[in-house]
Amino acid sequence: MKIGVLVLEGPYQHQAADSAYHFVKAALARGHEIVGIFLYTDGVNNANGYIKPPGERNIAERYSELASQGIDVIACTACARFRGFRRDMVVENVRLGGLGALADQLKAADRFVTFGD
Amino acid sequence: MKIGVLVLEGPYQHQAADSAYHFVKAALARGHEIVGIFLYTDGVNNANGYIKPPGERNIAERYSELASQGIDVIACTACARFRGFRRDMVVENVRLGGLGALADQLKAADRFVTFGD
Amino acid sequence: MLYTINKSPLMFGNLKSALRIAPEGEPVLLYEDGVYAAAHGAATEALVADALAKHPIFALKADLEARGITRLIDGIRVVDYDGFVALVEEHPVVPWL
Amino acid sequence: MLYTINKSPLMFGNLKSALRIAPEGEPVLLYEDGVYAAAHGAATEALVADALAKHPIFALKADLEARGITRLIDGIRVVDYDGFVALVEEHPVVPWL
Amino acid sequence: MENTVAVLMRKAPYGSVYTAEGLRSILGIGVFEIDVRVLFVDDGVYALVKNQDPSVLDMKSLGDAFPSLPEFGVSSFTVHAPSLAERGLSVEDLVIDAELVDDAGAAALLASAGTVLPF
Amino acid sequence: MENTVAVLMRKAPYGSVYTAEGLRSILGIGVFEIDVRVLFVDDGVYALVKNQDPSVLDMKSLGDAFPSLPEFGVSSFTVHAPSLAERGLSVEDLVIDAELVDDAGAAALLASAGTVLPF
Repeated sequence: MKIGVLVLEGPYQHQAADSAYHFVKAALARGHEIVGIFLYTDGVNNANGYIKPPGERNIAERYSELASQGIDVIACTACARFRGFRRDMVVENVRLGGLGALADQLKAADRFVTFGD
Repeated sequence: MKIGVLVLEGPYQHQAADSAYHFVKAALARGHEIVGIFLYTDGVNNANGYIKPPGERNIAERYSELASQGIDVIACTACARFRGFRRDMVVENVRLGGLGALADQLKAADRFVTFGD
Repeated sequence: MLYTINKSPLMFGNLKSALRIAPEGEPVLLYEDGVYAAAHGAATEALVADALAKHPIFALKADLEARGITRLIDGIRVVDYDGFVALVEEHPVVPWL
Repeated sequence: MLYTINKSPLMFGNLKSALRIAPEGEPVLLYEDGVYAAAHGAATEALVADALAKHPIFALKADLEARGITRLIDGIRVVDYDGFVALVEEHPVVPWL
Repeated sequence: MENTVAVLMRKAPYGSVYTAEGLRSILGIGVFEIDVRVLFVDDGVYALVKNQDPSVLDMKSLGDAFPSLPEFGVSSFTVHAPSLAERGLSVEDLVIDAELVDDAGAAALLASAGTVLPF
Repeated sequence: MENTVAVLMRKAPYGSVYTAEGLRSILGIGVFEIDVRVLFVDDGVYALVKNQDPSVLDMKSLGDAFPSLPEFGVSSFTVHAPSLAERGLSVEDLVIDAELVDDAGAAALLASAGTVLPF
């Protein structure tokens, strides 16, 4: 099945980014195609390549890892501007994109799951 | 009176950073001394100097403006590391600091007010 | 102590929980989404009316205006940010986030 | 439709609100702090027991274990992330955030 | 795929960004050949209340934005009537003409869209 | 100033960062000559439940951390008894020996500290 995922919260403050990651891993393990992960509102901060959590899971690396497997992980451009998240800070394999990218994921997906607060 | 302020949420996602700003402005107008504003957990993101909200209030500029008036505005060092918020991104007049700085503000304040979610 | 509430009373237990603990006579400030508790006609009106018999209850003007709340429960006192600070001068704050 | 709940039932109205709208027979998944609704002995147990007569209710294993919830209300079905995905295969999702 | 999306608005405006981003997403995806149906439940109905004026907070009124959505091709607005009644509100208090539904009607709208975007 | 701070823990662990940061702030300010008293109310009591194991989520157990706080000079733990009872829990279910208080006792603790740090 084709599954789309939306993340509305940033790293560490809420569990949403963790839950979405574990869900995506399980979906891949079951043979599904992830048509995209859209990082929206504070969710864009999950793609911050400067995240350096001492002794804890690195959430940005996890999204980068998913993106490296061919999943289109997109952080909302406008939200990024509001949050001081610049293009040069985006973790490897993730890109910025507009709501048109979210629309594409919504259209391509058989199932769409949102993680937030 | 000496008043300390803690902010637990980042810019735009929640109203906390706005409420804290308006509260501090009103406290200054009534002649109070703000012993410090401590930006904790996602609150550190309010001091991101790269915030560029098209056509909206700039929350980072507001905290920079308060700091330029002599208020010690401090963003939590450890929280910043978890959120990919680097020293070179900190808006003018704001600095990073540890929980010792929060302890100092708690000790110095006659009143302490927390804004969060 | 000034108990401050910033959550809507219909979806969050914050107001009810704070009112259970705040001793009689202690002031309560509604701000941010907490000001919906000051609105006339909501299902939480009885809870707030009961609380008004025990506590002075204030609601922040800027947050009421933002949300278009024009009809308030009788007895709610409207304060601006200056009044918020005045309350903090008189009382240490218990933020019931 | 799979109604998903990630908020604790004692401080948030999310579970109650979702149960009001979810038609009989539709599955409900408790995850994140939503799994506290699956705990035996909480004040919301009657609400959940009533709901179990109308809905299959699932709780996410990882979130139960994280929170030390060991005694579950009879009838709650525990699923891991693989089971979460299996539910999503069968039903479009209504995230009741 | 039918390309129909239900945007589910359940949160109060201004206290958090969700209402504003829900609104922006309605516009943002609505222009990309998606049939957007907006459902207001719980505190989400507060987004539609008249006389919102957040100018003193230096924010823009969300209430002003909804009546202009039909110009952008989005004109399906549905309000969960019990949520409205619990808040002491009626359709006269709202900035748009919305269709009222009961619990079953809300569930049916979500099921018919198939894809739900929650704010 | 008496340098007494009440840390008010009202939120559930793991779903959000507040419990973890409340814990870190207890340690972080406790070493700076502040008398920290920790009060658990509402979902905050869940922070103290035994057998927490978030390893499958790659998180650290918060329940394991509280018993070690006395080593760092923080030993005032108070639980709001009605919050515990509503959750079907008793003191035997908790990782530390905490003092139980009723509504008035919780209010008195907050008032005696004068400064409240909420998580």
